[in-house]
Amino acid sequence: MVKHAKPDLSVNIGSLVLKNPVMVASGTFGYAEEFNRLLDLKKLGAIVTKTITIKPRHGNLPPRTCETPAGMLNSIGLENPGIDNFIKIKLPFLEKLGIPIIVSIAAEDDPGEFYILVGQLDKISAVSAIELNISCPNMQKNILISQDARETSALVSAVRRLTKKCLITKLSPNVTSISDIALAAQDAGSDAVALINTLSGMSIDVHKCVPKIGSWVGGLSGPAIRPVAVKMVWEAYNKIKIPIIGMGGIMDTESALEFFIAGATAISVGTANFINPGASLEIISGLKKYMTDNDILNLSNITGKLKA
Amino acid sequence: MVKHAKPDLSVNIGSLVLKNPVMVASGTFGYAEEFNRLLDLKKLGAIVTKTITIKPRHGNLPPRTCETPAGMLNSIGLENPGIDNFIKIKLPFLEKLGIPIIVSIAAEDDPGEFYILVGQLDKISAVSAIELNISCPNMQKNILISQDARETSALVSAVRRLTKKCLITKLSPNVTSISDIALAAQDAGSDAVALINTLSGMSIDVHKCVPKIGSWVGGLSGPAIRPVAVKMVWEAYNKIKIPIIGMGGIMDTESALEFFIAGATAISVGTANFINPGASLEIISGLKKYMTDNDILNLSNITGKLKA
Amino acid sequence: MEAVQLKAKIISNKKLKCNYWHLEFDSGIIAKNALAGQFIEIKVNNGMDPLLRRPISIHGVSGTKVKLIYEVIGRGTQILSERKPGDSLDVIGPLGNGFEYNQLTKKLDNRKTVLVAGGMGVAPLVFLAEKIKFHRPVVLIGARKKEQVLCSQEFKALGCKVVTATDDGSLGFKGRVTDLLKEFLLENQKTGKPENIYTCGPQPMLKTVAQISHENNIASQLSLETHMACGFGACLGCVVSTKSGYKRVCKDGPVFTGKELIW
Amino acid sequence: MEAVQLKAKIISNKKLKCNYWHLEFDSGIIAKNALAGQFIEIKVNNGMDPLLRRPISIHGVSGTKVKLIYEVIGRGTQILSERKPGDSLDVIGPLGNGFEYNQLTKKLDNRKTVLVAGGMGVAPLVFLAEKIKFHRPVVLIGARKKEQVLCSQEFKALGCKVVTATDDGSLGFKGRVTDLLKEFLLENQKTGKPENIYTCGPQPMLKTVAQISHENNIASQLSLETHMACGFGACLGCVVSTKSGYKRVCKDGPVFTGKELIW
Ligand SMILES: Cc1cc2nc3c(=O)[nH]c(=O)nc-3n(C[C@H](O)[C@H](O)[C@H](O)COP(=O)(O)OP(=O)(O)OC[C@H]3O[C@@H](n4cnc5c(N)ncnc54)[C@H](O)[C@@H]3O)c2cc1C
Ligand SMILES: Cc1cc2nc3c(=O)[nH]c(=O)nc-3n(C[C@H](O)[C@H](O)[C@H](O)COP(=O)(O)OP(=O)(O)OC[C@H]3O[C@@H](n4cnc5c(N)ncnc54)[C@H](O)[C@@H]3O)c2cc1C
Ligand SMILES: Cc1cc2nc3c(=O)[nH]c(=O)nc-3n(C[C@H](O)[C@H](O)[C@H](O)COP(=O)(O)O)c2cc1C
Ligand SMILES: Cc1cc2nc3c(=O)[nH]c(=O)nc-3n(C[C@H](O)[C@H](O)[C@H](O)COP(=O)(O)O)c2cc1C
Ligand code: FES
Ligand code: FES
Repeated sequence: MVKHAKPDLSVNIGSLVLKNPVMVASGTFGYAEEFNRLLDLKKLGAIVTKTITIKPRHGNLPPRTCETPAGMLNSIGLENPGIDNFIKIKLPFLEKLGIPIIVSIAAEDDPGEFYILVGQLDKISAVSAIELNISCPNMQKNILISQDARETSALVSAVRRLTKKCLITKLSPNVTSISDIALAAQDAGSDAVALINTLSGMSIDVHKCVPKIGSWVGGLSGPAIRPVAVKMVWEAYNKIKIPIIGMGGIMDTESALEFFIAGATAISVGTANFINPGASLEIISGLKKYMTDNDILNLSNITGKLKA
Repeated sequence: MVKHAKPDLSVNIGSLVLKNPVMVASGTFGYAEEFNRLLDLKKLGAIVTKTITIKPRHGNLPPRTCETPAGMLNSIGLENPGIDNFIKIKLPFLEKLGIPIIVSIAAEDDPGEFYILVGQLDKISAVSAIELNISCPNMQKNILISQDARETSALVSAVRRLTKKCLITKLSPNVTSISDIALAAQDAGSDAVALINTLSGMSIDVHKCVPKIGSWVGGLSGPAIRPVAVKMVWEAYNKIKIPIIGMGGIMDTESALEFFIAGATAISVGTANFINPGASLEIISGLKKYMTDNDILNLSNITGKLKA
Repeated sequence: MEAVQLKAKIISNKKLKCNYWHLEFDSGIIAKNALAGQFIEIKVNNGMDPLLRRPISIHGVSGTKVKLIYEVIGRGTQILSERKPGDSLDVIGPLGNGFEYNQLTKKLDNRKTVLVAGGMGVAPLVFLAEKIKFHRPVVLIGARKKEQVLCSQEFKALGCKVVTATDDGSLGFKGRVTDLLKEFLLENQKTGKPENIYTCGPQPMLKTVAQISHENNIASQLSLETHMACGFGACLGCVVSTKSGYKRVCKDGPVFTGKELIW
Repeated sequence: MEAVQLKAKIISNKKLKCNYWHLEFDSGIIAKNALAGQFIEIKVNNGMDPLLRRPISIHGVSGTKVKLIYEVIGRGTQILSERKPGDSLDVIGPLGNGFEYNQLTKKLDNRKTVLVAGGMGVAPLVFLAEKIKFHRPVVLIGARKKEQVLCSQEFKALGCKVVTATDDGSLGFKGRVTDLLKEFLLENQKTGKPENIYTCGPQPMLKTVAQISHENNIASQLSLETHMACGFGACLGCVVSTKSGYKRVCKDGPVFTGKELIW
């Protein structure tokens, strides 16, 4: 038997080098503290924080989550302690882990808030990358930035001027054409796109005639949305050149592989963290095994390798 | 104890009166023949046929279906015998059932085909209503008519001039704003909108690196998509006045009720027909029971009754 | 103790009566560290429907055994009831903060502590009663009807005084357990009012117990239930309004004092 | 007979060997009407994962009993294997068209009929063998290894001549069952070639059997498997290419003649 070379799981996202391509998705991992005893955090490819705003946010009216067939709805409403508290209270723990920390940020009212946030984060070495969450469906807005190619382009180019850090733009699946928006983000200078955020959804308690979550409409996540997410990654991959961070219903190695084959350079584990906190580490081992079994030395040899 | 009045399940869709609001969705019920011994077809509110085109269509390359978490992908590709064969071979059986028959139609290449189809169907008394399928994701087109408000408007107004029959426009959920498209259909003279058609999706066999269905991309249906569908019905209900025929993952009475409460006047059972051919009749009984238990005399008292 | 995720072997899983079930699983580490009022999160099967874990209170421990009682109310608990002894159960626990009872005076605190349980709310209170049995708490159990009164023998075996209330009067006091509580407080006005009320049960009951406690100036601790996606503090989904803002029931609770909650 | 949907009681559900299981359920109406080559569609549990029914061939009937054999290969069959006697099983059947065997001459047709089974493909062929046992068919069974050879006793009990082929040679002929078929045809050149070949198994095997039958000018009937969403002709999902266009495996098949199929 031939001795197999050790598969190389490292990937590049812009200037950022990840030792493996498995991240945890914004809003599904808090600021990592809660997972401290449930898995070895240092093994993760990167951690994306819960989205941060300038001011602390209390978040939406409960109930904030409900279960749906093979999925869940959430309307957390970006509850977060605000950037200053984040830096003071949450970042030190994350920094100590020694793995890339990607800070997700959002504006509450005015896109200009992004500039302030980026300005502040740009100076902090513990911040490896910034993810622009322009796709949160829980802000009771009529239209999201990432639902409009021009607005996406305007925001990303403005932010691009403010930082040399790796910039990731997180996109909404609630659009007619994901590739148009991904292209706008790329052309405006984003280093990568992350997709997908949650699908807009609603669930009703038919006995009380009330919505099951307090804010009526929430974001659908989990395995139910995986086919939609895989298709969007594939569609974007055919149109853009920057790396794609794929997510949406990844539960295990097999579902993670779907995203790589469709065109993702890295993946994020979201809802699965709630159900199986060990999922991300299981996927890292699973990817290694898949690569070894199939004689794949480099992960980039899988990305986009979908064939007829 | 008070004696309850018999609940009235009848609803109006434009000029069309249904004895109950439970239809079966296009493409999930063939031309009803296959279900003949599995349920009492005469009890259905209406039957929507598999979508018909002018010429016979062979449909897409197999495999054409695959299972996904709480859902399925399909890429049948509108296999159908063509309008003439439909009228000759399939319609007689349907006509004999004595319930409203809604014929779903689509154009293969040119929107003009709709005019020919409508012209032909307009003359047939056995056809109770016409459903414009401008949302089939399995036609390998770049953009669907129902993904563009202006095109939707143009098509519906053109067709409107050709028939006085009840006209239903079936919409795609793969859009940034479903209510914009629903509004366009209404303003162009559609008697009702049917939503949702399937979500665009993809599933990959990671061992072979091939898509699980022959046409790569297919339409996602089943309970997985229900929260998306309910939300779209609710969103459209808040913007339009014409009746909404709600569908997407309806499996039983409870899930059907979600659609009524969100704003549907009638509902269609789709994927559930494959799993439980009796589902539609169970829902009819279930609705009666719900109305009796809750002292609701008329179904319109449920439609859109979502409250905080 | 931080929670752990593990596969535990089911020792027994039996129907008690009506839709109530009793399950025991084997986990030395959870049994050793469990506090009264804490809960575990169970993945009832290994499919994607139901997707989320189900939170169930720790009803008691003995040796390496962890005991639960649960009501079959939906698909999740239905599937749980079909699991067989010997099966392995995917659990995370122990989770949340337990009841606080260090404030109970060291001397015999006879009848000064009242436990108010509504329906399945008995589950964590039996575990609590065991921990504070020295004080011989009074337990008020409420249920719709006689058949649904749970665990009164267990409480009695621990030396508690048990009084029951049923909506239909089929056992004990006829009416709500909160009315029973009011009556109990009236009756005991002379002998000295209770100092601590611990309660678990449906939301409206908890609210009334909190009110009564407040009016009577008695400290209260309430174990809450809200919909949980994770159960360990990560999703921010399970929050409840408190005087210091939203708090996570799973991580900052499930036990809260009557004082801090806003209804 | 048109198919019916019903809840049937599971009589037994036992492991045969390896991952192969044997299930019997009670349904007089299906048992009475079942033809060899037909199948049933099973909802393995009542949740939404897995969502779709699973098609399984009818392996045999006896009285009101319907017998199946199946291999546990994924979640659906795994869950099926966990179902217990006494449980009720949601089935639709009998579905599809069975094998055609009226053309077999009335006189003893000794050894003129060959059944070629690959792996689980034995399932419907045992039922067929029972129907045509008068003709004493020859059965060629292929499997990867000895342990995976199924039903040879059943065939023998019906008076069939059984020859096995295993990929690793652990039982019978070493090699593919299609190579065994070729050899068999060569050997029997003088005694007169077979007139009918019936086959069921993996797609590549079926293709080769069809080719061999064609080359030798022998009529063949193949039972196909494709992914099915409904199983009764409604979704148009399960099609296969034939000389007269796409045909539904579930409704127009699952049995097709070698002649009509396009590979
Ligand atoms: C901290 C805590 C401790 C609990 N302890 C017990 C116990 O010891 N015994 C017991 O029988 N029950 C207990 N419950 C309630 C139990 O979690 C629910 O009855 C159970 O989740 C219902 O699941 P289901 O799938 O059967 O019902 P479904 O109604 O089908 O569940 C649908 C969804 O709603 C959630 N849900 C339903 N009811 C509740 C509820 N009361 N609280 C929170 N989520 C709910 C489910 O988790 C699920 O996500 C506890 C709940 C919490 C939060
Ligand atoms: C007409 C017919 C008769 C059959 N008879 C038998 C039988 O007697 N014994 C037996 O063991 N198997 C039989 N099969 C195959 C059986 O249906 C599959 O093994 C089973 O569906 C696998 O389900 P799963 O959830 O365990 O596997 P998974 O791989 O998890 O299933 C995923 C999806 O693929 C489908 N699928 C997987 N394999 C097949 C297959 N070979 N054919 C069709 N669909 C498949 C499943 O139905 C499901 O929708 C038959 C198939 C057909 C079409
Ligand atoms: C409870 C919850 C909270 C979330 N919060 C955020 C958030 O703050 N910012 C963000 O960009 N995405 C957020 N998301 C979206 C996830 O990061 C991810 O894009 C989505 O859930 C799809 O992946 P999944 O199906 O694996 O969960 C949240 C998702 C969930 C379930
Ligand atoms: C196999 C299959 C075929 C379908 N064919 C059609 C079609 O021909 N025309 C159409 O308008 N919709 C078609 N649909 C969409 C359904 O009518 C329905 O809009 C969709 O499946 C959502 O409902 P469901 O989740 O209840 O299935 C098809 C759906 C499936 C699953
Ligand atoms: S359930 Fe996730 S934070 Fe409480
Ligand atoms: S499986 Fe639906 S037509 Fe064959």
